[in-house]
Amino acid sequence: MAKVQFIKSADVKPWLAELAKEHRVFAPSYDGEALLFRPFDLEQEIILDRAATMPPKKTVFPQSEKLVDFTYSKDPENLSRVKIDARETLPEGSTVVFGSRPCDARGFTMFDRVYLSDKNTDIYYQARRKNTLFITLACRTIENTCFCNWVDSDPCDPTGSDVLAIPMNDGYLLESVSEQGEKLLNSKLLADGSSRKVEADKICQEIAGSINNTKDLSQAPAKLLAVFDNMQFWEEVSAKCLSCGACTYLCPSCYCFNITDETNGMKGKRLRSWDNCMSAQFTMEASGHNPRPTKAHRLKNRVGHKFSYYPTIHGGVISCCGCGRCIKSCPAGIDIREIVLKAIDFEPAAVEE
Amino acid sequence: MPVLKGKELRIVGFLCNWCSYGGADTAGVGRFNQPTDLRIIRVPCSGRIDPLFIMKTLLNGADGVLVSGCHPRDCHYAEGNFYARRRLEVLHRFLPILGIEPGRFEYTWVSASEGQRWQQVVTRFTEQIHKLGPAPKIAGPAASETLRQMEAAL
Amino acid sequence: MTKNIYLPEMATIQEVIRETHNIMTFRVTLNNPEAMKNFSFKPGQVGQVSSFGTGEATFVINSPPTRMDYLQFSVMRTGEVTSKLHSLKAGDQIGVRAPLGNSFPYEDMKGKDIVFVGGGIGMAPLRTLLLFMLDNRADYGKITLLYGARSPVDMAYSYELQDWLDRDDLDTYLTIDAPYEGWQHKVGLIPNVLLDIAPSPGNSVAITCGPPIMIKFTLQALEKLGFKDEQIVTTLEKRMKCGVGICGRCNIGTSYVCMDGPVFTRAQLRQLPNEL
Amino acid sequence: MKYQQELKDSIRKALPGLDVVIAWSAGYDPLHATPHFIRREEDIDRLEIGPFSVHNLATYLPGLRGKKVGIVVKGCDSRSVIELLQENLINREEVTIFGFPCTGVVDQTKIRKALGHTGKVDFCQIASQTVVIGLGGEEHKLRLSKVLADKCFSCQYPNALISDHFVGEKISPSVQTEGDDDLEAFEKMPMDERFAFWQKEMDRCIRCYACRNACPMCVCRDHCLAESRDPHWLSQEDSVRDKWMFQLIHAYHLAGRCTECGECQRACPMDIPLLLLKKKMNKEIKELFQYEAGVDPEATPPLLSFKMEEENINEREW
Repeated sequence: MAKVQFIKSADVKPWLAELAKEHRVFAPSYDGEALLFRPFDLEQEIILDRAATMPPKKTVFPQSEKLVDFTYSKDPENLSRVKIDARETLPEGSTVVFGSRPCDARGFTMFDRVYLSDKNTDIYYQARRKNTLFITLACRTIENTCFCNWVDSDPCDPTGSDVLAIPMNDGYLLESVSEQGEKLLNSKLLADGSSRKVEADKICQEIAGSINNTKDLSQAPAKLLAVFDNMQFWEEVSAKCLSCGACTYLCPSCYCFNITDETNGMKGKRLRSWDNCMSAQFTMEASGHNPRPTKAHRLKNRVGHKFSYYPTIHGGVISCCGCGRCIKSCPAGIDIREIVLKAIDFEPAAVEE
Repeated sequence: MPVLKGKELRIVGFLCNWCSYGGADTAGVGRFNQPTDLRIIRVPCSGRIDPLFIMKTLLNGADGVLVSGCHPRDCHYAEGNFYARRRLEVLHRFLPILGIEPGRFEYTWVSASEGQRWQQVVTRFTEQIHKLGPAPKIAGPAASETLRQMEAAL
Repeated sequence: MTKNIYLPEMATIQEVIRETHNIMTFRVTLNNPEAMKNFSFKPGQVGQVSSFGTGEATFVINSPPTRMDYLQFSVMRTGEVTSKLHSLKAGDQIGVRAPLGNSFPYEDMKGKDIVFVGGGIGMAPLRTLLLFMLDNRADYGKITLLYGARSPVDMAYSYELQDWLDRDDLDTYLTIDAPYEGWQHKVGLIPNVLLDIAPSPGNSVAITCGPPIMIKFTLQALEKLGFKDEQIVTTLEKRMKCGVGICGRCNIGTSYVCMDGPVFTRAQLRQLPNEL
Repeated sequence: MKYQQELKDSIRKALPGLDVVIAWSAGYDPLHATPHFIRREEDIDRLEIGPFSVHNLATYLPGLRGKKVGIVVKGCDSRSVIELLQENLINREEVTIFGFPCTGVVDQTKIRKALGHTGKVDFCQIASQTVVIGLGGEEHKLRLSKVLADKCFSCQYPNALISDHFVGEKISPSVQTEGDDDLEAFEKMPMDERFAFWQKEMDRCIRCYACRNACPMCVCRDHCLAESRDPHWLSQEDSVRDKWMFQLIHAYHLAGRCTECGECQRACPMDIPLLLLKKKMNKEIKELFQYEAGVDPEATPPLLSFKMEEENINEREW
């Protein structure tokens, strides 16, 4: 049985300050004109009425992280021999993210299927994932770019979260989703909220009613494969693409990375850093051959991966959480929804010539 | 032996092979007393110096960067230093926008025979950097690691 | 404790062999004797070899699992990592993450005639399977090897070729692209020579590996000879980083070359979208 | 935009001789336009020009070499086209330029700042100098001059400087001074504050390189040294130093070439004030060499030439 608590709006900051004694706490606040999940600070204004510019992706999947530390040392017995000491560097400590949206938290479930699969476990990811708790805020405002309802989610979806917070007029109803989440709800600042559960459910229903019409994407995996070889299709939909990484880096479910070494004197580190399939270097082979030489090939992979390959591998789950950031932040205004729908509706021209 | 009192600062000099490096050599052979803060990087020509070398040096924590090449009209490659002059002047004027004091970077011309002039240039530039003091450093682990390495190399 | 899939085993280069002007072979052993003793792999599996400070690159383990004194990698100099590896010598330390990927379907090949068609550095993955089969000779039918390179000096494993030529239980054909003084073997492009040799497709499997252009025409030649898609096996190459299906760059549609490959039958390749 | 129909007609006439015409059409919501690639007659109807036509379409030209391309340009965009021509990065005979008198484009960041957030825009109407925006059922009125891009206030070239077809009447530059000169204000700050400012601003960079890819003059495209391992200018670390260094590389590679179109800053999803660096660079270039990029197709960029005696450089003074 989920634990249900209520917190008054005014108590949010004091509560986060309490949590910050035990965990690193992140909450959305402005850095310049960008709304980001930043380390909680009593002095900072927390902004909860709009979606953040960037999802809290860095909390579990840092932009760049150290996988291996290595040191070169001369063998004192034989100076021409260089010894190398390489060791792993695992992340420590626990993190609480406050104010993530259902789409943000659900994004990590796309990571989970790949990083914590039955074949392989990524222990760096695992360490962070296990120790990062999401207090997710249900969305009261549905933005023009939102389409979580197209991808089997909704504005009150608790998937991937530890606590779901439903915004009420005077505060938030906090419902635990996971056991770890339940432990976060023991503060004296919280009061029993079960009496307001009905009210909260009603709010969720209202929100669900206000969202744009859903679209059936069940045909997407097959249809995207069907247009795979139609380069004219992909050249047209990618014509305005600039091949930058804004869409992937702001995406809560884009999980690709690069591994590179950096050295400084006798010391160095192996880094895992964000990489994106929009970049030509992503698949560029040492020989100079590139299987995805143009932006059309690359955008095809991005859309294809999310709406076709991933669902085919992972039981039909679309690897997009519908947050719409790729649309909102694309410098060229590319709308991924448009591309997917276009592929679904695409009818190969009747046999030509 | 340092001419200036106190701690050495990190000053990097980019010197062209044909004139200024020779000038520095002449100063050395002539046993002219010079401050020892400067670390010299020899380049084929002042025209070879990408202004980004200087920016990277400064962002990595150098306290000052000095560039010296052949006098205009004396370039071993005829016109390398004419191009360099434009690039370096633009850089000189650009750096303050980053919060890097104008005096942290200077460029000048010293010929191979001008040992005396080299001594004056180095002394003057080193004094100028000491007056400015250590440059502000970028925060963060990556930057401090570089600084530590640089410290060890000095 | 879950294994760290990104932490390489430290290994020592035991021997470096210069094969050609741009190919070097490294024989390495894992530093941890326990790990070396327990190391097991199947022919065709690859490893991520790293020079710390430069990075990792993917190479097939081209020694067979039947000869475990060392693991052998042949490296053609093309990029940053391979150039660095070429500067290493016996005694130097490298990192190895292996085995990764799938392997040749050597179980399914039992009792069949085998045709190897290798070009240039593409001989490396064939070598592991060839030696494995020679070490388990009774399990396989007639074995034919066609190995081609641009010129005699571009032939890797030259020190082994005479043995292979001399063996009665192996038909070896060597070819080079253009006539060369003193060359006593075939001259001509691999696909043409293959058509000359004309191995029978009957109860055969053909395994081919080499540069893309050679593969393209070899597949056509095999088809001409009557080899069906299921009878042709080849290996794919992609830029790889993690090697374990996570980092996301080596996919062709739903298939990840690092996990589902590098070995594919032509029939499997036809199922994949066209993005080689 | 009153010349829209005229522009459509002009494109319709030229389209048969062209592979594609690049213009703008409506974007995903009433506040946004998007680049629009016209290949067929029916695509022309969706063309829209106006205050949301923010994108500098010249960015696409180098990638379309070898094709017959039509391009619709604002005055500022036309400077990028000229600069590309100056540097032989595009062929004049392959490009057909459609110009129109531009009365300014909006700055999305300013609108967002004024309204708090613009996630749910229902409608947007611009009548004379007022912008009316419907936001989640409420109506907001903004003065157009409050949300125009900064570059529009100091715009010297509202009409395309180069064009094959110009629709409408050429207008004269407006000499409004309502925009703040952020560079001047910035240069009043003490050095240590500037240094701290950049560290803070660059910290949120996600290295997506939208700034670079949106830049019409960043023509190295897939071969940028930001991602090169040899030479190894930048590490993959998430460090301010590397992020900042990249912006300096960008700024310096644009010295004497930047037309100040502002695409770098507009494209930045993190709203980092990148244009400031370019403005400073351009200011110094102008003072030193009396040169402005992208005005004269025959001119040589100042860092690609020299004079034996430079009038404005007194390096011997040091």
